[in-house]
Amino acid sequence: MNINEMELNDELFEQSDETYHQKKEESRPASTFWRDSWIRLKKNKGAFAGLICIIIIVFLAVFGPLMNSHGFDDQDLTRANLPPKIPVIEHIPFLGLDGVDINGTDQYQEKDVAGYFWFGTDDLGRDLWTRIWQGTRISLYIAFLAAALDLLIGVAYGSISAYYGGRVDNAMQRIIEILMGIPNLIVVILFILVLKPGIVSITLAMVITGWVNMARIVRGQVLKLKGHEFFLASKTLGATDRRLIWGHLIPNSLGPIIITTMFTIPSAIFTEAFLSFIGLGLQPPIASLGTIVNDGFKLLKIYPHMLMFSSVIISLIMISFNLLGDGLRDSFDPKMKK
Amino acid sequence: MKKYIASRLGYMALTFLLITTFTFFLMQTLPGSPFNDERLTPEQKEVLYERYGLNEPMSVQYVKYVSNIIKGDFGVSFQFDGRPVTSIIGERIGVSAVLGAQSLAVGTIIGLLLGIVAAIRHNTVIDYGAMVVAVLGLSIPNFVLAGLLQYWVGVRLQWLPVAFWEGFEYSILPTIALAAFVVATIARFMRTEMLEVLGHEYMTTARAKGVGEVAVIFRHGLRNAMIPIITIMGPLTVSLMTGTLVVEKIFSVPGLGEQFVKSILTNDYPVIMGVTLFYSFLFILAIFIVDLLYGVMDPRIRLSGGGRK
Amino acid sequence: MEKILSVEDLHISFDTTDGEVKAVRGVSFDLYKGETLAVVGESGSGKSVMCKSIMGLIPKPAGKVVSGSIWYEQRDIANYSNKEFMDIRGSGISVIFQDPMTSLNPTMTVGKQIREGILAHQQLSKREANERTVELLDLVGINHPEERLKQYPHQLSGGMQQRVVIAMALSSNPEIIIADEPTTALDVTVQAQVLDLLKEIQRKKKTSIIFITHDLGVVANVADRVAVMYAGKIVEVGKTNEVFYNPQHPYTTGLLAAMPDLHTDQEELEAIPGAPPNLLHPPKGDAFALRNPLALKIDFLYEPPMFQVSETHFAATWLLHKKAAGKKKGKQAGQKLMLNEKQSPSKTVGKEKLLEVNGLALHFKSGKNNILKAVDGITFHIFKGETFGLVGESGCGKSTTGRTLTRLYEPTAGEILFKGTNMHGRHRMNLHKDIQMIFQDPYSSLDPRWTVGDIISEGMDIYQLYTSGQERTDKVYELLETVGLRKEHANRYPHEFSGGQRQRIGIARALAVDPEFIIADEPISALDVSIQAQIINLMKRLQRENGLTYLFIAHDLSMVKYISDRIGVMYQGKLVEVAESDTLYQNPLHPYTKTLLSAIPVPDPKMEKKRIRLPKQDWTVASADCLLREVTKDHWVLCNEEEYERLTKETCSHFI
Amino acid sequence: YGGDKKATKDGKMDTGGGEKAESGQVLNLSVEGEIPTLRTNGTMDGLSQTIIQNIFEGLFRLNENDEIIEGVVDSYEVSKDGKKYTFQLKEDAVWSNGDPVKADDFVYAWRRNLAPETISPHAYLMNAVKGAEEIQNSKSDLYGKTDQLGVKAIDASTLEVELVNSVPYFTELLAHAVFYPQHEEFVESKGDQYALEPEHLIFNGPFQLDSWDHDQKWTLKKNSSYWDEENVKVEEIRYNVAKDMATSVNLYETGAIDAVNLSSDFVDAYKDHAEFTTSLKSEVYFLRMNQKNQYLQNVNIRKAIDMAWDKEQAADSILKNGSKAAYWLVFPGFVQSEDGEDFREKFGDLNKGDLKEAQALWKKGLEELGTKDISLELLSYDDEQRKSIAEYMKNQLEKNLPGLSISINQQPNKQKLALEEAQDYDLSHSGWRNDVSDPVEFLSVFLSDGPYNWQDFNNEKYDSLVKKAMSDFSDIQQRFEELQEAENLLIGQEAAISPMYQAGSARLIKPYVKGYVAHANSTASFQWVSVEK
Ligand SMILES: Nc1ncnc2c1ncn2[C@@H]1O[C@H](COP(=O)(O)OP(=O)(O)OP(=O)(O)O)[C@@H](O)[C@H]1O
Ligand SMILES: Nc1ncnc2c1ncn2[C@@H]1O[C@H](COP(=O)(O)OP(=O)(O)OP(=O)(O)O)[C@@H](O)[C@H]1O
Ligand SMILES: [Mg+2]
Ligand SMILES: [Mg+2]
Repeated sequence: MNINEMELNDELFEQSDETYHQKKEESRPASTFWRDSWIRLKKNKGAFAGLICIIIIVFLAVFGPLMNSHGFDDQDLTRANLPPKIPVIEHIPFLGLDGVDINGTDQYQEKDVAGYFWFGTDDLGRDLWTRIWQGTRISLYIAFLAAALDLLIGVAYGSISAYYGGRVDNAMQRIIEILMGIPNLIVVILFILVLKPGIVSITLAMVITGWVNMARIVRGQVLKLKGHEFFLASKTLGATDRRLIWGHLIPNSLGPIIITTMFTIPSAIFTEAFLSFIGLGLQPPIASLGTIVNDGFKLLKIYPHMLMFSSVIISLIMISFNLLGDGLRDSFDPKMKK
Repeated sequence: MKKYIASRLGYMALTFLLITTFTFFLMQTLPGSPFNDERLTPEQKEVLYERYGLNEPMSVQYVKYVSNIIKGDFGVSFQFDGRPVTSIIGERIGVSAVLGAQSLAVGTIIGLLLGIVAAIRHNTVIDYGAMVVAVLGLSIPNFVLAGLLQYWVGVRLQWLPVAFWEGFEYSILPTIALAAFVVATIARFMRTEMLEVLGHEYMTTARAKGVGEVAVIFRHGLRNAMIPIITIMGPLTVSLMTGTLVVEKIFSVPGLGEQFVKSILTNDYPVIMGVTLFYSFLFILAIFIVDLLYGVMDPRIRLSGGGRK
Repeated sequence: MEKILSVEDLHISFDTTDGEVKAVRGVSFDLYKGETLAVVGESGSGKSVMCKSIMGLIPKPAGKVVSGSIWYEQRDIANYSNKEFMDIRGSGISVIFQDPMTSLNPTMTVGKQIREGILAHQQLSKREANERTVELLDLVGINHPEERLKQYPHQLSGGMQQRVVIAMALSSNPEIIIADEPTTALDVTVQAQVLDLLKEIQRKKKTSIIFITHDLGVVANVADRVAVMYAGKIVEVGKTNEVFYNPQHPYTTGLLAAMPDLHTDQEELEAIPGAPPNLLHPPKGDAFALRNPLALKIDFLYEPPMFQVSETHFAATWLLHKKAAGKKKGKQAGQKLMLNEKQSPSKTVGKEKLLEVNGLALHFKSGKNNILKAVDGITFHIFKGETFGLVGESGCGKSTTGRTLTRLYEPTAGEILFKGTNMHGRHRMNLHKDIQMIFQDPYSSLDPRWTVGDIISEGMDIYQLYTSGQERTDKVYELLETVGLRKEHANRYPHEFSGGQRQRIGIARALAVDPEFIIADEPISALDVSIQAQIINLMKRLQRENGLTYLFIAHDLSMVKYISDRIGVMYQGKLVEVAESDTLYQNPLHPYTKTLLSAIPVPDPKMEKKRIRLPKQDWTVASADCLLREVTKDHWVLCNEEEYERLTKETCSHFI
Repeated sequence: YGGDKKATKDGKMDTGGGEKAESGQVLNLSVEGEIPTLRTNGTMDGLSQTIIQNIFEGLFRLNENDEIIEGVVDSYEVSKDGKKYTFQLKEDAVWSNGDPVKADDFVYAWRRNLAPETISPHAYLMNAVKGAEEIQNSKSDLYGKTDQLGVKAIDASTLEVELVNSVPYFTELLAHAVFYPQHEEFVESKGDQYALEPEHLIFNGPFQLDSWDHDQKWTLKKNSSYWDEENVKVEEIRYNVAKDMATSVNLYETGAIDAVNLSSDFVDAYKDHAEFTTSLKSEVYFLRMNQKNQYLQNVNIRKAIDMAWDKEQAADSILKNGSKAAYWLVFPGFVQSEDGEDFREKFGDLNKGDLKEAQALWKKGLEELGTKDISLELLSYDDEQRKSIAEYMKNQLEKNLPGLSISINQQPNKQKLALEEAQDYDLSHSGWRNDVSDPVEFLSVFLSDGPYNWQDFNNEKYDSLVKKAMSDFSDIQQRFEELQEAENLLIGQEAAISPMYQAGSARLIKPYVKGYVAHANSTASFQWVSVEK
């Protein structure tokens, strides 16, 4: 008893006039699910860092090649395999961006090259900065393509299959089973060989196989959601199939959809890199990050710069997508903290 | 139950047949023939086509092929001098299986532990650390990882052999290179699942009985958290067991993955078909086993078809 | 009496991303040997947290005991580590959780789960442990325990599952059993059995039980003493009779008033306005003050101490302070604890049949040859403007009936006439406009990703009921106000609301398309006691104002009786009895109805003590000559010719 | 570890080469893949041929200077007209089961090479032998009648061969595996299984195949019954399959293998290394210009393309493995005339014009075609090294020849060959390797009716010159000159192809390995190797 009896004057025991009222809640501006999600995303530091990183990478992929005077296929064998050298930063010794190779000789002097190659040059004397960003374009294209396929075909297929159920579902599942039963590799390689190797074939091969996993995940999710009462509620309101799918089922499957996409993107980028590893990638002189990493890898011992920049960028892309994906999943969930 | 298995097996056979058909005709669209060679004259090729029945109409070849595989005859390889496809697969599958099993075991165990620890220490440094490992595992192309391992551990430090397949120590580096991806995948899934399972009341109930924390996590939590993970384990196992070209190539492991790509590149039709069918068979089987395992792991899932009452 | 557990000024908080949740805010009580202490209170009032802390089961590191002590066997166990708790858990104190399904590990046989508890404390061989398990299962009344041992939880019925959980709790002879809402998930009939079982065990073993529940009927049945919790505090504690017949705290009073008993006949229930406070920011002073129409000024300033009413009866409200004594009385007369609801026209029930259901059946295919007859040929009608109640045990087909009426399922057989026309002939869109549904679970019936405004206007969007965006918004605001919410809520998401508010949103959604007929599928069973009455009042008001017709599905029989004009009792897919609600309660004819009614717990300790429960048994309802026959006027019973004869005779004599 | 267990069972557990065998010298090598075949009538690549020539022996074999030396033959006579050869076999030449190598073994093997069901891809090499061509020709009366082949066993150790023409390089041909003997009884007894496993093989060369884990590793052991056994120093040659170049280099660095071939990627890292050597191979790469393409029908366009790129830089700065820029098909040092004049001396480098000349030709060609822009597809191999070459060419040609645009189509070898054969390409990076030292080897490829003339080159004069050289050996000097002229016609005048480079190979080899003989045809002989650690 920590209240002094003496202090309790009679007045305190007057009837209070306060009746029950709901707590004053400030009115919130009208908003949509998507706008709210964006607000939540902005507050998620990791995801936002990932997003910024992706934006920077996309920006560099678009404008990077224009930032210096070297074309992406400008060859000059007299300046092959130059280490990186960046103006101003070249004077900071420990960064190693001063044109000196691993044996300590200044290759720019040795080969009598004037000018700067920010990321160095490759075996044909092409500017790596330009090539790497050019390659990033391709890898990002692959990434976005994979994501788009997942989202367009995979989501549609999975949700239709689960939504209509019964025979439709059964038939659609058989098709998926067959597509999964055939090794992905054989489909991709066959496609690339039947059509010529190149970005179009890779794209088509991915169209055939890339979305299968997503379709399965979405199907499972939709089957689950179909039992939820809000879905039934919407149905009793007389909602159309389209409304039910796009209004309720898909938005509520966003979590698993995003997570699956986050697994698809790296695997698409790596599939492309893998194709270059077996010599079936893009048609030269076009390069992707994967091919550059692969090429640079062989020269690791003498020209580490070739591997370094490209692999750092490829990993950065992956990490950013992962961070962004996790953040997106959270931000699409209104229950997550504001 | 028996009825269920029987009907499943029926479906599996049908899927398998469809895959066979699909692959067979897809393969025929490959440009070139197995006997493209600078030194073979058209007449000689003709003789070879004749010998292997390649100049018959596609449908005849298909029917022959299917009836042969029913008899267990998968044909002979073109690139390896008429060696039977079964023996080519047989020689290599063992190696791929050992390597796959090792990396799967190592990867799963580490992945599970990592995921569990991350879940238990949710939102702590340990959790973040585990997830960084997982993201890195997914971010580094595996040929880079394999190459770096080979160079640093094999050449620089000389701790382990650089390549080949001669004994346990030779399998360590390729195992690590393959397991990285498994660790990353499993850890991520495990963390999510474990977090969910930890919130379940039966975990609290188990603790309330006075059972130790470790026993609670492993006896009650793990099994329940594993159920969703089993789904990804099926395909993962098949792809690991049937060989992974990059790691096999870099560490000179005589596995199936390398062989597969090579057979496609050399139009070695019987080997392409053989390996595809083998793979598909394993895959279909794996899915089937996963479904059965599901039932074992989670008694709530009654196999539909309902023989079991 | 011997004090066996003593909790002193316990404070427990959780660190969450939103801040510190003060779940328990200074709780003190004693537990005596062999007694049952009931803890009642609404969801979130801290009941579970308090009890979990006694066993050291608060999830760490988020939760922690901030201060206070828990004395057990002369030790303060409040801050014991997990390890130290291990010998107390199970052997000293054990726990039975709310939902048997979730508290059993689905992937382990029940035998193993029980054995695990035994082996954790006793040095027994596996065989001995097995024998002991069988013994325990036998004790809790499970037949063929040897076979059940090898089964998995899902292979048992809910009642059996709860018995298993109880067996688990008993496995190492605890002195104290904490039963955290052990019957909330069960059917009334099963609930009655479990309660009897607990009492039986207590009698045999002299165990002390802390019984957590929010059902005052159950409390009246089992408790020796009652503690009422509100917002993390115990606000009143005393002998069961004292609390029930002489409640001191206004919250207790409100709770008791909000429960309709079988004899209530008021137009409106006495609901406690508002919702419990948010424990993230517990209010200063008395947490109940805001909802208390009798609140004193001091309530908003200081927390009330415990005032002693009698030797065993304490309550924490300033109303008991001597200075407040006089004022309390004057104000209470005629005071209704209600939202400022306007008096509206009284309801009119026509004799026009709005809905006629003839031989409706719905069969689910489960597997190839298994047909589950969820609804198996039922016939009834509903008059315009009336409320038709549908009761029955879980799984008897109530929801399926409701869903078939909204055409979520296509009926296997039978016809449904709405306003005299067959529903199959009607255009689907029009039908949906006329018949709407309110769902059981306010959490899952609202799409978590839609704002409330969008949820409510979904139907309007579908039918293009407005011409401009402004009109749409206005209509949403109007509906929100109709159901007692505010305009500002339109831009929020469902998770930002309490259960009661969510159910209001669900109702607003149903109303948005101006339906004539609403099917309410257990609309209140997921809600807090104090909120239930609000929703029921709201539904009744809407009926009066808009002339709505309800099909009210529930298992809470007292609520059903209160709201319904006529009631149908369902059993295994069949309607076994249909009658006016009073008739049904006074003169149940079908044996199943009788059992059901005998199992309803009433919030009246004296009555509860006297009650005779009829044992649960199985009735065949599927035989061919069993038909629904009109025994007396408007009283239909499912029976065969012979029974019919008997019943008509009996009732006649009864009435004469 | 399938392989592991097997090795232990045989009591030959080894660790990939680090350890030495208990006695004697061991050479550790790695190769990129499985031995495709050990049948002497099979499709032979460098590896098969290397193994075959070390475990078998024909009448002749190549020495370290790629000259022929006697193998199984003891002595031989040639008839005056040069059309009949009589070989006396060594008496101590025996099969590994102790049976002597008999003249019949040759007859059996040679007939087998031509029989339709066992026909060898290299059967055309036997065309010099009487009847061989007809036996292969399905339209001929002799088709499949192998007993009509002009080869006879006079007695057990005397072999008589009749030729169609007096081919001067016939003995050189005999060093090729297709002319090796086969043990009839053994081969027949094994049937389909022959040469698939070590136990299904019988040897007569300096080594025998001791174990063979397919696609993984195999071991050659010194053959103690080989007639020249005492001069074979190395006891064992262990092969391991390492499919990745970087892996092989790493293996070499750790000493697990004793020699490694370097692709150009690795040359920079090792070019100053003491163990680094390069050598030239008898392989010439050239650009096929498909004359089905309307633009490439124009000779000026073709010439411009041939001249417009820097072949030297490609060889020196991209390939870096000792390859040599080529302006010809018959490489220097390949053949000499009877008076010792090199084939190249007369015409030297063909079409070695400068850029200006190329551009002038290009302009002229475009005018003739009445077009400004030409786009062509360059078909190329899928490996790194040749990918760089393709990229370089594209860049050079596009830069130097305004209006030209090139797209690269990289394909795996089989698919590339299929495209070439179907003439579904415009430009193609292609190559040819000789079997014997005769210019016809290279030049016959481009005969208008030749099976490999995949660029639709059609020139009567060329055809007549080359065809004459293939059958008429009466005047060797004249033949020599006519071939020189033909080559000049093909490249210098018609620019039917654009020669690119003569392939070289870069190799690291441990200093303790002596006497390692790498032949220009990408094979190696081990019988002179010694490992002196
Ligand atoms: N792990 C936790 N983390 C954060 N807050 C928690 C946690 N557990 C409980 N709480 C909070 O503590 C308060 C009391 O919860 P508790 O579970 O004790 O309620 P209860 O009275 O048992 O309700 P119910 O009838 O719903 O079971 C609630 O506000 C709840 O949100
Ligand atoms: N979609 C469905 N598929 C198969 N069986 C179903 C389906 N829906 C319900 N059932 C089964 O039909 C029977 C009746 O279910 P219903 O939901 O109508 O019961 P209920 O009376 O509403 O029970 P509760 O009180 O638990 O809500 C149950 O046995 C249930 O398992
Ligand atoms: Mg609780
Ligand atoms: Mg229901």
